[in-house]
Amino acid sequence: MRISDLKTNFPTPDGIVRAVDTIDLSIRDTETFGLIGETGCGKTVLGLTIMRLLHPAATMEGEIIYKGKNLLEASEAEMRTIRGREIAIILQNPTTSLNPVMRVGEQIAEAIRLHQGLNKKDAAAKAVEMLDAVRIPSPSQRANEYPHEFSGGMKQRVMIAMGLACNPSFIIADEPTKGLDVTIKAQIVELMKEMTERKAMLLITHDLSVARELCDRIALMYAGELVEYAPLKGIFESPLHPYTRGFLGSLPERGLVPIPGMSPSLIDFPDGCRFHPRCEHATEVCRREHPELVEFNAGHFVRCHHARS
Amino acid sequence: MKTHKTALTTLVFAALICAACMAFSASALAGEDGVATTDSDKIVKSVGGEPGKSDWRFPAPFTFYPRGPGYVRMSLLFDTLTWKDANGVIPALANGWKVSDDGKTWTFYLNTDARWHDGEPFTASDVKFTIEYMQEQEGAFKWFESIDYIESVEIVDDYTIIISLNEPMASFLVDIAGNIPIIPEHIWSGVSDPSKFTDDDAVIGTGPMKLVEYSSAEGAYHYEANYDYYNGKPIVDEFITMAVSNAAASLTNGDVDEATFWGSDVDAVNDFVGDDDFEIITGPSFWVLQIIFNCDADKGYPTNNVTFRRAVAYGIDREEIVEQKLGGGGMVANTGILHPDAIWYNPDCEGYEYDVTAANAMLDSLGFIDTNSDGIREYPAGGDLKFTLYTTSTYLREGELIQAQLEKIGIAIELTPSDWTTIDSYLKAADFDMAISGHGGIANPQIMNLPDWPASTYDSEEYNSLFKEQEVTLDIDDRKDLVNQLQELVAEDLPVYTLYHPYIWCVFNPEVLDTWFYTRDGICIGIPIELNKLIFLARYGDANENGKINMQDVTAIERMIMELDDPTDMADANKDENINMLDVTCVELTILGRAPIRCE
Amino acid sequence: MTRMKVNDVLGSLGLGILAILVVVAIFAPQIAPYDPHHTYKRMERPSSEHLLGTNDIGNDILSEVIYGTRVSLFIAFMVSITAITIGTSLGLIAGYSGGVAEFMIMRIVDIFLTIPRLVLIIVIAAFMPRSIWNLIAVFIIFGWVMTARIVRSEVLTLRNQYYVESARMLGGSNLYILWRHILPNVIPLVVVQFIMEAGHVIVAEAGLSFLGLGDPVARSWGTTFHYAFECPTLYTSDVWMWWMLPPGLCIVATVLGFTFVGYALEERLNPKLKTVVGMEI
Amino acid sequence: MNLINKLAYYLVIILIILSINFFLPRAMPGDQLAYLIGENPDMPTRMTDEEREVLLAHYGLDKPLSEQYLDYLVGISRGDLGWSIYRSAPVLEVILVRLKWTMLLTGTSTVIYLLLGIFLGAESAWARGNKKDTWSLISILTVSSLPVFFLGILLKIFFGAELDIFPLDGAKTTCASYANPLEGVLDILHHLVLPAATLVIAHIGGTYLLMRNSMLSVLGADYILSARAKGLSERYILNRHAIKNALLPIVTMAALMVGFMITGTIFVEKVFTYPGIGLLLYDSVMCRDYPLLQGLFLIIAISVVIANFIADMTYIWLDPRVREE
Repeated sequence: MRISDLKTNFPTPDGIVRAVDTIDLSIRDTETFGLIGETGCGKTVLGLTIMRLLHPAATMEGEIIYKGKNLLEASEAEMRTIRGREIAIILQNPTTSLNPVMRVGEQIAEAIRLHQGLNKKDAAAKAVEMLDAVRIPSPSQRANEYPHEFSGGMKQRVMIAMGLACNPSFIIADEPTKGLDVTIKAQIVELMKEMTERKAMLLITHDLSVARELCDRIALMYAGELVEYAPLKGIFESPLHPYTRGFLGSLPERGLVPIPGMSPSLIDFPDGCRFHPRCEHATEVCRREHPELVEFNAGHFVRCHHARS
Repeated sequence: MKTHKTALTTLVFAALICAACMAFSASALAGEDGVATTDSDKIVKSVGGEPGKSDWRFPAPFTFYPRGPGYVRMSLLFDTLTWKDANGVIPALANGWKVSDDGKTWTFYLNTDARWHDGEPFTASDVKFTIEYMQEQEGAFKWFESIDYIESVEIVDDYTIIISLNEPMASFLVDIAGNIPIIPEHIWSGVSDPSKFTDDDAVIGTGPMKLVEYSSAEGAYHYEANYDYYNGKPIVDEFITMAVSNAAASLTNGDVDEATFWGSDVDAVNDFVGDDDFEIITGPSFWVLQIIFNCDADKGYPTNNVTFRRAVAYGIDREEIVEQKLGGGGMVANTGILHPDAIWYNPDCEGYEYDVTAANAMLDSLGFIDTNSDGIREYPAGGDLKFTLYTTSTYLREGELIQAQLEKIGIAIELTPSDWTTIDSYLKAADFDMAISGHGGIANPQIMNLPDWPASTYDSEEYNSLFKEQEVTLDIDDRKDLVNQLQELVAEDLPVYTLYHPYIWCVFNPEVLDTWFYTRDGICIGIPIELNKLIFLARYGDANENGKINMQDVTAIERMIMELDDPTDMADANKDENINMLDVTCVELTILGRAPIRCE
Repeated sequence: MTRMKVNDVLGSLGLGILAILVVVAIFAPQIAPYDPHHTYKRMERPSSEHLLGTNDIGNDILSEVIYGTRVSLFIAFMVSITAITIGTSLGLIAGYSGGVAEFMIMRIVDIFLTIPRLVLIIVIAAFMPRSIWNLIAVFIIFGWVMTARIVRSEVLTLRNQYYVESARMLGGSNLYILWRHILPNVIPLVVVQFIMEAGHVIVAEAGLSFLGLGDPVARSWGTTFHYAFECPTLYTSDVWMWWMLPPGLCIVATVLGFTFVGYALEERLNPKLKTVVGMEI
Repeated sequence: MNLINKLAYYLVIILIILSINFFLPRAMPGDQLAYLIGENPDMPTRMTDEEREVLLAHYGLDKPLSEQYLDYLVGISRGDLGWSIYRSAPVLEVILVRLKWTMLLTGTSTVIYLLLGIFLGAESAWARGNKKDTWSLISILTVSSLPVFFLGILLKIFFGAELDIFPLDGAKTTCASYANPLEGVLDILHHLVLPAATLVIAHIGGTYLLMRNSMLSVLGADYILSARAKGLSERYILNRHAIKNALLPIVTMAALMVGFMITGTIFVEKVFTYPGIGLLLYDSVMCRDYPLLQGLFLIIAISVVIANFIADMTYIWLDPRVREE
């Protein structure tokens, strides 16, 4: 998958929200690509843009090439054959993302019926299989239960089963570990690792520890644009961007040092570098000029005027 | 777009299913079929009243609603000994009668052809049974309880009967003989609680109509003709009287063929004037609206003062009320209560023509002066001259007009709408100032028992003795004199002040039936309704069998005598089984309003 | 974007209608061409003299409708202000004190909400003498219920808010907390309820008067409508146009005014809160 | 609240309604006797104290209040709603004759207005923000502010009197005799159109707005996004995921709507002289037929309670979350 020059905008009464602003990246066939950023930086929007699941009022520019096809130009009908079958998304908040009045098994089976043309019975059996695969105990019984009967971790497993039901080759996982306690989180991470071994995955998270477990490459997103993007090692061992460094610094083992300030609104960006109001290294040029994303090392891109220093 | 189309299809489908369900349940409701009819049947539909006011209950003699319309609906099924037409009393189950000189013994000669609807013959024993049954079941027959006057009934032979009275009764021929529906002994002898007896058998009478269906919910009565009727030939096959919310609209679009209007309905009636599709006949309503004063000696001050009552009478512009409320659809009432079209009417009662000056002078003389110039007079002891005027919501408009008028002579009125039960209890307890109320029956002097109702606070010995005297006075002129005195006394004393008599109209489609008429002094004891069973009949003498006896019938009989036309059943006016000049004479006498009553 | 605009337009439209009605009600004697009780030639068609003709006893219909505004608005105002006060107080008590009081109040509320109120009002009206005050009393008896319920649930959420908690910890008396911290937050809801209730009462009063259960002496729009409905030529002539339509449209306009204002206020004050719009008639 | 609690709660409500019914006439100022037996055309216009005593005894009104109350409850439990002196018939019988018409009228219009309101509301929410949505919102707000009686009369004047395409009054042609059942059905449907249309138009607003709001919030829900992400079609999502969730608030309001509906029926039946229990209620008010009035109130209140109960059950059936508890 190759994304180039992608821009996603929303009109709102207060102005145009530029949620995704000129993003270029490519994800290889079996790699797991982590997209990391604070809440409200536009990372979920990127996921939804790929799936073309945004509000009709949203405008998208650029290209998302998947298997030789530009998804932004695909018709709605084409997209429906791609969603769930080719590209699946595991949405955040399993509690609200599962239909409360539909049996869990059916929520998995409906996609199977649709994409794999199985009949009701076989699809139901396949759904049970999926539940089993995500390690839900007594899956055939639980398939007939409703979401509220599942615990948070179990729901997340259901979400994973739902996403993987039709064996998609590309998976977008949006905050799969949000709101889970540490042990459950570890189990889910383990499960994800196992389930997506041979697939391409875009992992959207603000949790670096999860990213470290799962990802091959990581990109950091700030205020709608990518600020740094490199293989796992590059990010953790030699972070270039002050934002990345700040982000790493907020990890528990590094002392939980928060980044000062607030992320800007996606409507009204500061001139120059978007991070400069929060950056301790900011200089005059940062206030004036918007830095470009440049390749600093092989495969290690960064958007900072002072990356070298 | 596509989703919309599917949605639309779904909706249409749902609507279809829905319609099917409706149709199914509707078919369940449509199950109650009436009689099978053919196109040639003549069906007459008439407005029986407004919805909610047209259920006059099951039309059997002991269950009908004891008001005029209830009686009339029963009377289509049950005959009485005598009946009335446009000219007065005529024979019914009794062909003729005679009365002894003391007025206490009445002999009736009964019709030998009359049969009950179930085919059983009618005989004298049915009459005896009826009267004795009603005396036995005291209070079961609720219409004009005068049966107590009868001392005994004696069968002479199957078709002759003698009724003896306790004391002479001036109005016997109408109030009893023309009132009590004769019921079949073979059915009712086994009925112990007549007020609950509503089987099919309960409506078997001798009348010109048979009951097909009675619907309490719709206030509808469906009759079919009794082709075996003894006293004429039905000219309609079915008759339906039903409730409609707006008679003018239903008449106009042909839902009904006849409707009654009265009083302020004049606007609707005027719309039919000049409409060729409809004919209008006007009748006397025998109905009066009046103000009742509290005449109680203790609680009624100042309305117990006759001068004050006269002042109020002068202060009320009855002409204006007739004009504004009725739109001219009525007349200023006889202050003596009885209707000008009634034979008992006294034209010489004091009229109290609107006279503010006279009213003011009278009030001044009583010491009610407007001392603080607020437009309202004060009592000599102080306090506004202010009264409560009770009325039912039906007569609020009249109340509003009176309120405005009395204000001009310095009397303040607080208009208090209430229901009749409550007002009645106030009247009985003498706990009121004035009240507006209306009633019918004012062709019959018996209605003038004012101290009984509604003026229960009026206590005049002179009045009471006059009333009692007229009740037993047989000589019509003597009685009339007494009734005249009663009326003058009311006009003078004003326990009630009459306001107006509304007009009543019958608007009908003559294409369907054109025999509607108003009965002389009202049906039976004075019901001012056009639904006299005679409208459905071609009677003997009605040679062309069109329901009307007029000069055309004379010509018709003459042509039959000359054998120019074939004789008809009804051409035999005197029922002697010959068609000859006697029948012509008989018809001519009928037209002149002097139908021969066979007295032997 | 359009949504907000629509709300504003509806809101100001509603306010405009209500303002006109209030002005008409206050200045009825100046605006009405005639005394509504004075009689002229009856059943006149509209003319330059009588713009809406005259009624069955010759009153000028236009004047009657103008004076009717007074009656209808008076009833609506009296009922709403009292019912809302009662409802708010009971809602505050139930929500804030909890316990037996809350249980009792809320059960009564449940029962009142279960029984169709206009049916019960009709039944009660059948037993009572027809007067405007009785009518107001009956409406008040049923009018407080919804307010009490809404206020109570709002109080329940407010009660646990930080500032209320802290005020309580600082030793604020209950009355003080209710008055200073809770009431001001409840007021917007109460205003919406007031508006809604007034609309309901206008329609309910008109409905009762139409059935002949109102106070027939006080000529509200419903009463005028009632007499027009009784007119024998209602369906066979054009009288409905000038006799029935004006009071009917006045009722509709008033209700619309209240609905629009209520809807706009509701969207603005509390977009999450949705009540069923629509009247019980 | 579990089922037993619910049932107990409704029993209490019914008991309270019964009590209101019992105490109302006894608490009102005025003549108790008149209130309890209604206007009686047979009653002598003047009653002596003795006659009064006899009547009071006849109706058991001379007993202590508690005993009367007990008698009353026992009577009700036997299905004895009393005797209408005005109509000279048992109250229950009078009501049952009329009930079928009201059921046909309200049943038909409820089904139509619910379907139509749900459909339009869902459509409007689907097209949120569009001109179409705005206009249907405004027009439906406007239409629903028409009082039922006003709307009914306007329809009656236009379609009944002016155009003369629908009958003015009644539920069927009075005393008509039909050649075949189909004719009868058509006649009844013909009479049903205007009253049902009035009820539908007058009540559609509530359902529409509720459905629109509820649908709007459902459409924004995560599980809808989740369903889209599965590649499901819009129509499938609407039918299988959105509708059921969006219906939940409608079911909650259903009981309240039944109350509205009954009120509306009184007016519609009055305007169109539809011989159901609404018109009967009106008539019994006008005739001061208090026993019948009370019987009607009881029947209506109990049907509303039953409707509440059914709504609760439906909610439980629709929402598994509630079912568990």
